[in-house]
Amino acid sequence: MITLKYFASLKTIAGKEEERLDVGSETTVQKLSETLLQSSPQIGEMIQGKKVMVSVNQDVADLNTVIHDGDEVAFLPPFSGGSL
Amino acid sequence: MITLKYFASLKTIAGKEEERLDVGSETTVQKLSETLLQSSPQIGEMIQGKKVMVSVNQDVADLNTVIHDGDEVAFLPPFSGGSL
Amino acid sequence: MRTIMESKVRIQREDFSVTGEIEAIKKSSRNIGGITVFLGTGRELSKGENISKLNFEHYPKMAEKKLEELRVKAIEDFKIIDMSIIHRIGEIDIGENIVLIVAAGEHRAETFKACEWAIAELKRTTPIWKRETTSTGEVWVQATP
Amino acid sequence: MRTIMESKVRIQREDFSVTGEIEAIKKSSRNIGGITVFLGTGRELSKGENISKLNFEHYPKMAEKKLEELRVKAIEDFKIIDMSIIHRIGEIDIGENIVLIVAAGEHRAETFKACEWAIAELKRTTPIWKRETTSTGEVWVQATP
Repeated sequence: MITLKYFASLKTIAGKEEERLDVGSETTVQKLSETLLQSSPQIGEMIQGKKVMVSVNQDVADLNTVIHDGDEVAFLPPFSGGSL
Repeated sequence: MITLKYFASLKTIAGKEEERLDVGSETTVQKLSETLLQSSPQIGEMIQGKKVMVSVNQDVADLNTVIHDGDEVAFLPPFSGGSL
Repeated sequence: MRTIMESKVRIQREDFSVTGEIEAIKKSSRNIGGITVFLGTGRELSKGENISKLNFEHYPKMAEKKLEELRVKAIEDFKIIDMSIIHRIGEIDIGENIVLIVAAGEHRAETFKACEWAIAELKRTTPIWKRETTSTGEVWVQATP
Repeated sequence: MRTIMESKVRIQREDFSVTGEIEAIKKSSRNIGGITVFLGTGRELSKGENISKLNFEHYPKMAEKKLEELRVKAIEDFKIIDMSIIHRIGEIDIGENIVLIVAAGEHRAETFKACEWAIAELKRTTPIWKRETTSTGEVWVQATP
Protein backbone atom coordinates (compact mmCIF):
# COMPACT_ATOMS: atom_id res chain seq x y z
CA MET A 1 0.00 0.00 0.00
CA ILE A 2 1.22 3.49 -0.81
CA THR A 3 -0.24 6.82 0.34
CA LEU A 4 -1.18 9.45 -2.22
CA LYS A 5 -1.46 13.08 -1.09
CA TYR A 6 -3.11 15.93 -3.00
CA PHE A 7 -2.38 19.59 -2.27
CA ALA A 8 -3.97 22.97 -2.99
CA SER A 9 -5.95 23.01 -6.26
CA LEU A 10 -5.40 19.26 -6.72
CA LYS A 11 -7.50 18.51 -3.65
CA THR A 12 -10.52 19.97 -5.44
CA ILE A 13 -9.70 18.23 -8.72
CA ALA A 14 -9.13 14.85 -7.05
CA GLY A 15 -12.00 15.40 -4.65
CA LYS A 16 -9.83 14.18 -1.78
CA GLU A 17 -6.75 15.01 0.27
CA GLU A 18 -5.31 11.57 0.61
CA GLU A 19 -5.86 7.99 -0.52
CA ARG A 20 -4.26 4.59 -0.06
CA LEU A 21 -3.48 2.45 -3.10
CA ASP A 22 -2.17 -1.08 -3.51
CA VAL A 23 0.52 -1.07 -6.22
CA GLY A 24 2.29 -4.29 -5.29
CA SER A 25 5.84 -4.24 -3.96
CA GLU A 26 7.25 -1.85 -6.60
CA THR A 27 6.04 0.49 -9.31
CA THR A 28 7.13 3.78 -10.94
CA VAL A 29 5.67 7.26 -11.18
CA GLN A 30 4.99 6.58 -14.88
CA LYS A 31 3.02 3.41 -14.09
CA LEU A 32 1.17 5.12 -11.25
CA SER A 33 0.11 7.93 -13.60
CA GLU A 34 -1.27 5.31 -16.00
CA THR A 35 -3.30 3.79 -13.18
CA LEU A 36 -4.57 7.23 -12.23
CA LEU A 37 -5.59 7.95 -15.84
CA GLN A 38 -8.40 5.44 -15.17
CA SER A 39 -9.49 6.58 -11.71
CA SER A 40 -8.69 10.32 -11.90
CA PRO A 41 -8.10 11.13 -15.59
CA GLN A 42 -7.36 14.81 -15.00
CA ILE A 43 -4.71 14.06 -12.35
CA GLY A 44 -3.13 11.36 -14.51
CA GLU A 45 -2.88 13.77 -17.46
CA MET A 46 -1.41 16.53 -15.32
CA ILE A 47 1.33 14.20 -14.09
CA GLN A 48 2.19 12.96 -17.58
CA GLY A 49 2.04 16.51 -18.95
CA LYS A 50 4.30 17.66 -16.10
CA LYS A 51 1.71 20.20 -14.97
CA VAL A 52 2.21 18.99 -11.41
CA MET A 53 5.35 17.97 -9.59
CA VAL A 54 5.47 14.56 -7.96
CA SER A 55 7.38 13.76 -4.79
CA VAL A 56 8.16 10.37 -3.33
CA ASN A 57 8.83 10.38 0.40
CA GLN A 58 9.22 14.18 0.31
CA ASP A 59 11.85 14.11 -2.45
CA VAL A 60 11.17 15.50 -5.89
CA ALA A 61 10.61 12.62 -8.33
CA ASP A 62 10.37 12.14 -12.09
CA LEU A 63 8.43 9.66 -14.23
CA ASN A 64 11.15 7.02 -13.78
CA THR A 65 11.33 7.22 -10.01
CA VAL A 66 10.63 3.86 -8.38
CA ILE A 67 7.89 3.69 -5.76
CA HIS A 68 8.05 1.01 -3.07
CA ASP A 69 5.37 -0.41 -0.82
CA GLY A 70 4.85 1.98 2.10
CA ASP A 71 6.01 5.09 0.24
CA GLU A 72 4.27 8.45 0.40
CA VAL A 73 3.62 9.98 -3.03
CA ALA A 74 2.45 13.60 -3.24
CA PHE A 75 1.12 15.64 -6.15
CA LEU A 76 2.26 19.24 -5.96
CA PRO A 77 0.85 22.04 -8.09
CA PRO A 78 3.18 24.98 -8.84
CA PHE A 79 4.25 26.61 -5.58
CA SER A 80 3.17 30.10 -4.64
CA GLY A 81 4.62 30.66 -1.20
CA GLY A 82 6.72 33.64 -0.24
CA SER A 83 3.93 36.21 -0.61
CA LEU A 84 4.87 37.77 -3.95
CA MET B 1 32.26 86.58 10.66
CA ILE B 2 31.96 82.96 9.53
CA THR B 3 31.81 79.85 11.67
CA LEU B 4 34.28 77.01 11.08
CA LYS B 5 33.41 73.53 12.32
CA TYR B 6 35.79 70.59 12.71
CA PHE B 7 34.59 67.00 12.93
CA ALA B 8 35.98 63.64 14.04
CA SER B 9 39.78 63.39 13.56
CA LEU B 10 39.97 67.05 12.50
CA LYS B 11 38.91 68.16 15.98
CA THR B 12 42.12 66.67 17.37
CA ILE B 13 44.26 68.07 14.54
CA ALA B 14 42.76 71.56 14.81
CA GLY B 15 42.65 71.39 18.59
CA LYS B 16 39.10 72.75 18.54
CA GLU B 17 35.55 71.96 17.49
CA GLU B 18 34.55 75.37 16.25
CA GLU B 19 35.94 78.82 15.65
CA ARG B 20 34.74 82.18 14.37
CA LEU B 21 36.72 83.99 11.71
CA ASP B 22 36.41 87.42 10.09
CA VAL B 23 36.83 87.03 6.31
CA GLY B 24 35.15 90.25 5.21
CA SER B 25 31.91 90.17 3.27
CA GLU B 26 32.98 87.50 0.78
CA THR B 27 35.73 84.95 0.24
CA THR B 28 36.18 81.49 -1.33
CA VAL B 29 37.11 78.07 0.01
CA GLN B 30 40.45 78.43 -1.82
CA LYS B 31 41.24 81.75 -0.08
CA LEU B 32 40.06 80.38 3.26
CA SER B 33 42.43 77.41 2.90
CA GLU B 34 45.30 79.85 2.27
CA THR B 35 44.42 81.73 5.44
CA LEU B 36 44.30 78.42 7.35
CA LEU B 37 47.73 77.41 5.99
CA GLN B 38 49.07 80.10 8.35
CA SER B 39 46.99 79.34 11.47
CA SER B 40 46.48 75.55 11.06
CA PRO B 41 48.95 74.40 8.37
CA GLN B 42 47.85 70.74 8.50
CA ILE B 43 44.20 71.64 8.01
CA GLY B 44 45.03 74.04 5.17
CA GLU B 45 47.05 71.36 3.39
CA MET B 46 44.33 68.74 3.83
CA ILE B 47 41.77 71.09 2.22
CA GLN B 48 44.02 71.94 -0.73
CA GLY B 49 45.03 68.28 -1.15
CA LYS B 50 41.33 67.32 -1.00
CA LYS B 51 41.93 65.00 1.95
CA VAL B 52 38.92 66.53 3.63
CA MET B 53 35.60 67.58 2.21
CA VAL B 54 34.38 71.13 2.80
CA SER B 55 30.75 72.12 3.21
CA VAL B 56 29.28 75.61 3.17
CA ASN B 57 25.93 75.91 4.95
CA GLN B 58 25.60 72.10 4.94
CA ASP B 59 26.13 71.81 1.21
CA VAL B 60 29.18 70.13 -0.27
CA ALA B 61 31.58 72.79 -1.62
CA ASP B 62 34.66 72.91 -3.79
CA LEU B 63 37.67 75.27 -3.83
CA ASN B 64 35.74 77.85 -5.92
CA THR B 65 32.68 77.98 -3.70
CA VAL B 66 31.99 81.51 -2.47
CA ILE B 67 31.66 82.04 1.29
CA HIS B 68 29.59 84.95 2.58
CA ASP B 69 29.57 86.68 5.91
CA GLY B 70 27.51 84.60 8.35
CA ASP B 71 28.08 81.28 6.58
CA GLU B 72 28.89 78.02 8.34
CA VAL B 73 31.90 76.21 6.88
CA ALA B 74 32.63 72.66 7.99
CA PHE B 75 35.64 70.40 7.43
CA LEU B 76 34.60 66.80 6.99
CA PRO B 77 37.03 63.88 7.02
CA PRO B 78 36.03 60.79 5.03
CA PHE B 79 32.74 59.43 6.37
CA SER B 80 32.52 56.09 8.10
CA GLY B 81 28.92 55.78 9.16
CA GLY B 82 26.73 52.83 8.37
CA SER B 83 28.64 50.37 10.53
CA LEU B 84 30.58 48.46 7.88
CA MET C 1 21.93 21.16 18.43
CA ARG C 2 18.83 19.82 16.72
CA THR C 3 16.46 22.16 18.53
CA ILE C 4 18.59 25.17 17.62
CA MET C 5 18.66 24.15 13.96
CA GLU C 6 14.92 23.61 13.87
CA SER C 7 14.10 26.91 15.53
CA LYS C 8 15.88 28.77 12.72
CA VAL C 9 13.52 27.26 10.14
CA ARG C 10 9.85 27.27 11.01
CA ILE C 11 6.44 27.00 9.42
CA GLN C 12 3.79 28.22 11.80
CA ARG C 13 0.30 29.66 12.06
CA GLU C 14 1.10 32.38 14.57
CA ASP C 15 2.80 35.67 13.73
CA PHE C 16 6.53 36.19 14.41
CA SER C 17 8.52 39.09 15.82
CA VAL C 18 11.11 40.53 13.42
CA THR C 19 13.03 42.06 16.33
CA GLY C 20 12.84 38.75 18.20
CA GLU C 21 14.26 36.79 15.26
CA ILE C 22 17.03 39.34 14.72
CA GLU C 23 18.04 39.22 18.39
CA ALA C 24 18.02 35.39 18.25
CA ILE C 25 20.34 35.36 15.24
CA LYS C 26 22.67 37.93 16.81
CA LYS C 27 23.46 35.31 19.46
CA SER C 28 25.17 33.21 16.76
CA SER C 29 28.28 35.40 16.72
CA ARG C 30 29.83 38.59 18.05
CA ASN C 31 31.17 39.18 14.58
CA ILE C 32 27.92 40.06 12.82
CA GLY C 33 28.21 43.47 11.15
CA GLY C 34 25.31 43.32 8.71
CA ILE C 35 21.87 41.75 8.76
CA THR C 36 19.58 41.79 5.73
CA VAL C 37 15.96 40.93 6.33
CA PHE C 38 13.22 40.24 3.82
CA LEU C 39 9.65 40.40 5.04
CA GLY C 40 6.80 39.44 2.74
CA THR C 41 3.41 40.88 3.64
CA GLY C 42 -0.13 40.48 2.36
CA ARG C 43 -0.95 43.13 -0.21
CA GLU C 44 -4.41 44.19 -1.17
CA LEU C 45 -4.04 44.29 -4.93
CA SER C 46 -3.15 41.29 -7.09
CA LYS C 47 -3.39 41.46 -10.88
CA GLY C 48 -5.87 44.29 -10.59
CA GLU C 49 -8.15 42.48 -8.17
CA ASN C 50 -8.84 43.44 -4.58
CA ILE C 51 -7.92 40.74 -2.14
CA SER C 52 -9.74 40.43 1.17
CA LYS C 53 -7.61 37.65 2.63
CA LEU C 54 -4.97 35.06 1.92
CA ASN C 55 -4.62 31.46 2.93
CA PHE C 56 -1.40 29.45 2.90
CA GLU C 57 -1.11 25.67 2.92
CA HIS C 58 2.09 23.60 3.01
CA TYR C 59 3.24 20.02 2.68
CA PRO C 60 4.43 19.28 6.21
CA LYS C 61 7.87 17.63 6.55
CA MET C 62 8.78 18.33 2.90
CA ALA C 63 8.41 22.12 3.28
CA GLU C 64 10.49 22.22 6.47
CA LYS C 65 13.11 19.97 4.85
CA LYS C 66 13.36 22.27 1.81
CA LEU C 67 13.73 25.35 4.02
CA GLU C 68 16.49 23.71 6.05
CA GLU C 69 18.34 22.67 2.86
CA LEU C 70 17.95 26.22 1.58
CA ARG C 71 19.30 27.68 4.84
CA VAL C 72 22.37 25.40 4.87
CA LYS C 73 23.12 26.16 1.20
CA ALA C 74 22.74 29.92 1.70
CA ILE C 75 25.15 29.90 4.66
CA GLU C 76 27.73 27.86 2.74
CA ASP C 77 27.43 29.44 -0.70
CA PHE C 78 27.33 33.07 0.40
CA LYS C 79 29.66 32.67 3.39
CA ILE C 80 27.27 34.27 5.79
CA ILE C 81 27.20 33.56 9.53
CA ASP C 82 23.62 32.45 9.96
CA MET C 83 20.14 32.55 8.43
CA SER C 84 16.63 32.01 9.72
CA ILE C 85 13.51 31.40 7.64
CA ILE C 86 9.95 31.51 8.89
CA HIS C 87 6.79 31.08 6.80
CA ARG C 88 3.29 31.41 8.13
CA ILE C 89 0.39 29.21 7.04
CA GLY C 90 -3.35 29.49 7.51
CA GLU C 91 -5.38 32.64 7.13
CA ILE C 92 -3.51 35.93 6.62
CA ASP C 93 -5.05 39.37 6.46
CA ILE C 94 -3.89 42.29 4.30
CA GLY C 95 -0.84 43.95 5.88
CA GLU C 96 0.05 40.92 7.96
CA ASN C 97 3.43 39.19 7.91
CA ILE C 98 3.73 36.11 5.68
CA VAL C 99 7.39 35.18 5.35
CA LEU C 100 10.63 36.27 7.00
CA ILE C 101 14.21 35.67 5.94
CA VAL C 102 17.05 36.94 8.12
CA ALA C 103 20.61 36.76 6.75
CA ALA C 104 23.44 37.72 9.10
CA GLY C 105 27.05 38.13 8.03
CA GLU C 106 30.28 39.95 8.68
CA HIS C 107 29.68 42.42 5.85
CA ARG C 108 26.58 43.59 4.13
CA ALA C 109 27.19 42.54 0.50
CA GLU C 110 26.90 38.80 1.13
CA THR C 111 23.83 39.19 3.35
CA PHE C 112 21.93 41.04 0.60
CA LYS C 113 22.86 38.35 -1.93
CA ALA C 114 21.99 35.47 0.41
CA CYS C 115 18.67 36.99 1.43
CA GLU C 116 17.56 37.73 -2.12
CA TRP C 117 18.61 34.27 -3.30
CA ALA C 118 16.81 32.60 -0.40
CA ILE C 119 13.41 34.19 -1.02
CA ALA C 120 13.59 33.40 -4.75
CA GLU C 121 14.66 29.83 -4.01
CA LEU C 122 11.94 29.44 -1.37
CA LYS C 123 9.31 30.35 -3.96
CA ARG C 124 10.83 27.92 -6.46
CA THR C 125 11.41 24.88 -4.28
CA THR C 126 9.25 24.94 -1.16
CA PRO C 127 5.83 23.25 -1.28
CA ILE C 128 3.70 26.12 -0.02
CA TRP C 129 0.57 27.29 -1.79
CA LYS C 130 -1.42 30.49 -1.63
CA ARG C 131 -5.18 30.87 -1.96
CA GLU C 132 -6.51 34.37 -2.56
CA THR C 133 -10.01 35.40 -1.59
CA THR C 134 -11.49 38.19 -3.74
CA SER C 135 -15.01 39.49 -4.28
CA THR C 136 -15.39 36.92 -7.07
CA GLY C 137 -14.39 33.94 -4.94
CA GLU C 138 -11.37 31.92 -3.91
CA VAL C 139 -8.53 30.95 -6.19
CA TRP C 140 -5.29 29.02 -5.72
CA VAL C 141 -2.45 31.07 -7.10
CA GLN C 142 -0.81 28.85 -9.69
CA ALA C 143 2.28 30.74 -10.68
CA THR C 144 3.92 33.86 -9.43
CA PRO C 145 6.62 35.59 -11.44
CA MET D 1 3.26 66.30 6.80
CA ARG D 2 6.54 67.59 8.08
CA THR D 3 6.50 65.54 11.27
CA ILE D 4 5.77 62.36 9.29
CA MET D 5 8.65 63.05 6.92
CA GLU D 6 11.04 63.74 9.76
CA SER D 7 10.10 60.66 11.71
CA LYS D 8 11.09 58.46 8.75
CA VAL D 9 14.65 59.84 8.86
CA ARG D 10 16.26 60.06 12.26
CA ILE D 11 19.63 60.36 13.93
CA GLN D 12 19.37 59.46 17.57
CA ARG D 13 21.29 58.19 20.60
CA GLU D 14 18.69 55.68 21.79
CA ASP D 15 18.13 52.26 20.23
CA PHE D 16 15.29 51.65 17.78
CA SER D 17 12.81 48.80 17.36
CA VAL D 18 13.00 47.05 13.99
CA THR D 19 9.47 45.71 14.42
CA GLY D 20 8.27 49.17 15.41
CA GLU D 21 9.79 50.79 12.31
CA ILE D 22 8.36 48.09 10.05
CA GLU D 23 4.88 48.50 11.51
CA ALA D 24 5.16 52.28 11.09
CA ILE D 25 6.07 51.95 7.40
CA LYS D 26 3.28 49.41 6.80
CA LYS D 27 0.85 52.23 7.58
CA SER D 28 1.97 54.01 4.36
CA SER D 29 -0.03 51.69 2.12
CA ARG D 30 -2.17 48.56 2.03
CA ASN D 31 -0.31 47.60 -1.11
CA ILE D 32 3.04 46.71 0.42
CA GLY D 33 4.02 43.17 -0.54
CA GLY D 34 7.74 43.21 0.21
CA ILE D 35 9.91 44.92 2.80
CA THR D 36 13.69 44.71 2.73
CA VAL D 37 15.52 45.79 5.84
CA PHE D 38 19.22 46.37 6.37
CA LEU D 39 20.48 46.47 9.94
CA GLY D 40 24.10 47.36 10.65
CA THR D 41 25.43 46.14 13.99
CA GLY D 42 28.64 46.58 15.94
CA ARG D 43 31.03 43.74 15.22
CA GLU D 44 33.90 42.74 17.44
CA LEU D 45 36.60 42.28 14.84
CA SER D 46 37.87 45.03 12.56
CA LYS D 47 40.95 44.52 10.41
CA GLY D 48 42.16 41.83 12.80
CA GLU D 49 41.75 43.98 15.91
CA ASN D 50 39.34 43.35 18.73
CA ILE D 51 36.99 46.24 19.28
CA SER D 52 35.56 46.91 22.70
CA LYS D 53 33.23 49.73 21.71
CA LEU D 54 32.24 52.12 18.95
CA ASN D 55 31.39 55.79 18.98
CA PHE D 56 29.51 57.63 16.27
CA GLU D 57 29.49 61.37 15.69
CA HIS D 58 27.50 63.30 13.08
CA TYR D 59 27.22 66.79 11.63
CA PRO D 60 23.76 67.81 12.81
CA LYS D 61 21.44 69.33 10.19
CA MET D 62 23.68 68.24 7.28
CA ALA D 63 23.43 64.54 8.15
CA GLU D 64 19.64 64.64 8.51
CA LYS D 65 19.38 66.60 5.26
CA LYS D 66 21.50 64.04 3.39
CA LEU D 67 19.40 61.17 4.75
CA GLU D 68 16.18 62.85 3.70
CA GLU D 69 17.58 63.52 0.18
CA LEU D 70 18.64 59.90 0.02
CA ARG D 71 15.20 58.68 1.11
CA VAL D 72 13.37 60.81 -1.48
CA LYS D 73 15.73 59.71 -4.25
CA ALA D 74 15.40 56.02 -3.31
CA ILE D 75 11.60 56.20 -3.37
CA GLU D 76 11.60 57.94 -6.76
CA ASP D 77 14.39 56.06 -8.51
CA PHE D 78 13.44 52.56 -7.42
CA LYS D 79 9.67 53.14 -7.44
CA ILE D 80 9.19 51.87 -3.93
CA ILE D 81 6.35 52.92 -1.64
CA ASP D 82 8.30 54.21 1.33
CA MET D 83 11.66 54.13 3.12
CA SER D 84 12.84 54.93 6.60
CA ILE D 85 16.44 55.49 7.69
CA ILE D 86 17.67 55.66 11.28
CA HIS D 87 21.28 56.03 12.40
CA ARG D 88 22.41 55.96 15.99
CA ILE D 89 25.16 58.17 17.39
CA GLY D 90 27.13 58.11 20.63
CA GLU D 91 28.54 55.02 22.27
CA ILE D 92 27.60 51.64 20.79
CA ASP D 93 28.54 48.25 22.22
CA ILE D 94 29.36 45.11 20.24
CA GLY D 95 26.19 43.47 18.97
CA GLU D 96 24.14 46.64 19.28
CA ASN D 97 22.14 48.21 16.45
CA ILE D 98 23.85 51.06 14.56
CA VAL D 99 21.86 51.79 11.43
CA LEU D 100 18.53 50.71 9.99
CA ILE D 101 17.14 51.06 6.49
CA VAL D 102 13.61 49.86 5.74
CA ALA D 103 12.48 49.77 2.10
CA ALA D 104 8.84 48.91 1.42
CA GLY D 105 7.41 48.24 -2.04
CA GLU D 106 4.81 46.35 -3.99
CA HIS D 107 7.28 43.65 -5.03
CA ARG D 108 10.52 42.47 -3.58
CA ALA D 109 13.02 43.16 -6.38
CA GLU D 110 12.88 46.95 -6.11
CA THR D 111 13.04 46.89 -2.31
CA PHE D 112 16.28 44.88 -2.34
CA LYS D 113 17.80 47.29 -4.87
CA ALA D 114 16.64 50.40 -3.02
CA CYS D 115 17.84 49.15 0.35
CA GLU D 116 21.29 48.13 -0.91
CA TRP D 117 21.70 51.41 -2.78
CA ALA D 118 20.62 53.42 0.27
CA ILE D 119 23.14 51.91 2.68
CA ALA D 120 25.99 52.35 0.17
CA GLU D 121 24.90 55.94 -0.52
CA LEU D 122 24.56 56.67 3.18
CA LYS D 123 28.17 55.66 3.73
CA ARG D 124 29.29 57.76 0.79
CA THR D 125 27.37 60.97 1.40
CA THR D 126 26.27 61.28 5.02
CA PRO D 127 28.55 63.09 7.45
CA ILE D 128 28.75 60.47 10.17
CA TRP D 129 32.04 59.26 11.63
CA LYS D 130 33.01 56.18 13.60
CA ARG D 131 35.61 55.94 16.34
CA GLU D 132 36.74 52.46 17.33
CA THR D 133 38.12 51.69 20.77
CA THR D 134 40.57 48.79 20.83
CA SER D 135 43.14 47.58 23.37
CA THR D 136 45.67 49.90 21.71
CA GLY D 137 43.51 53.03 21.98
CA GLU D 138 40.94 54.99 20.07
CA VAL D 139 40.97 55.62 16.36
CA TRP D 140 38.68 57.44 13.94
CA VAL D 141 37.90 55.14 11.07
CA GLN D 142 38.99 57.04 7.98
CA ALA D 143 37.75 54.95 5.15
CA THR D 144 35.59 51.89 4.93
CA PRO D 145 35.36 49.85 1.77
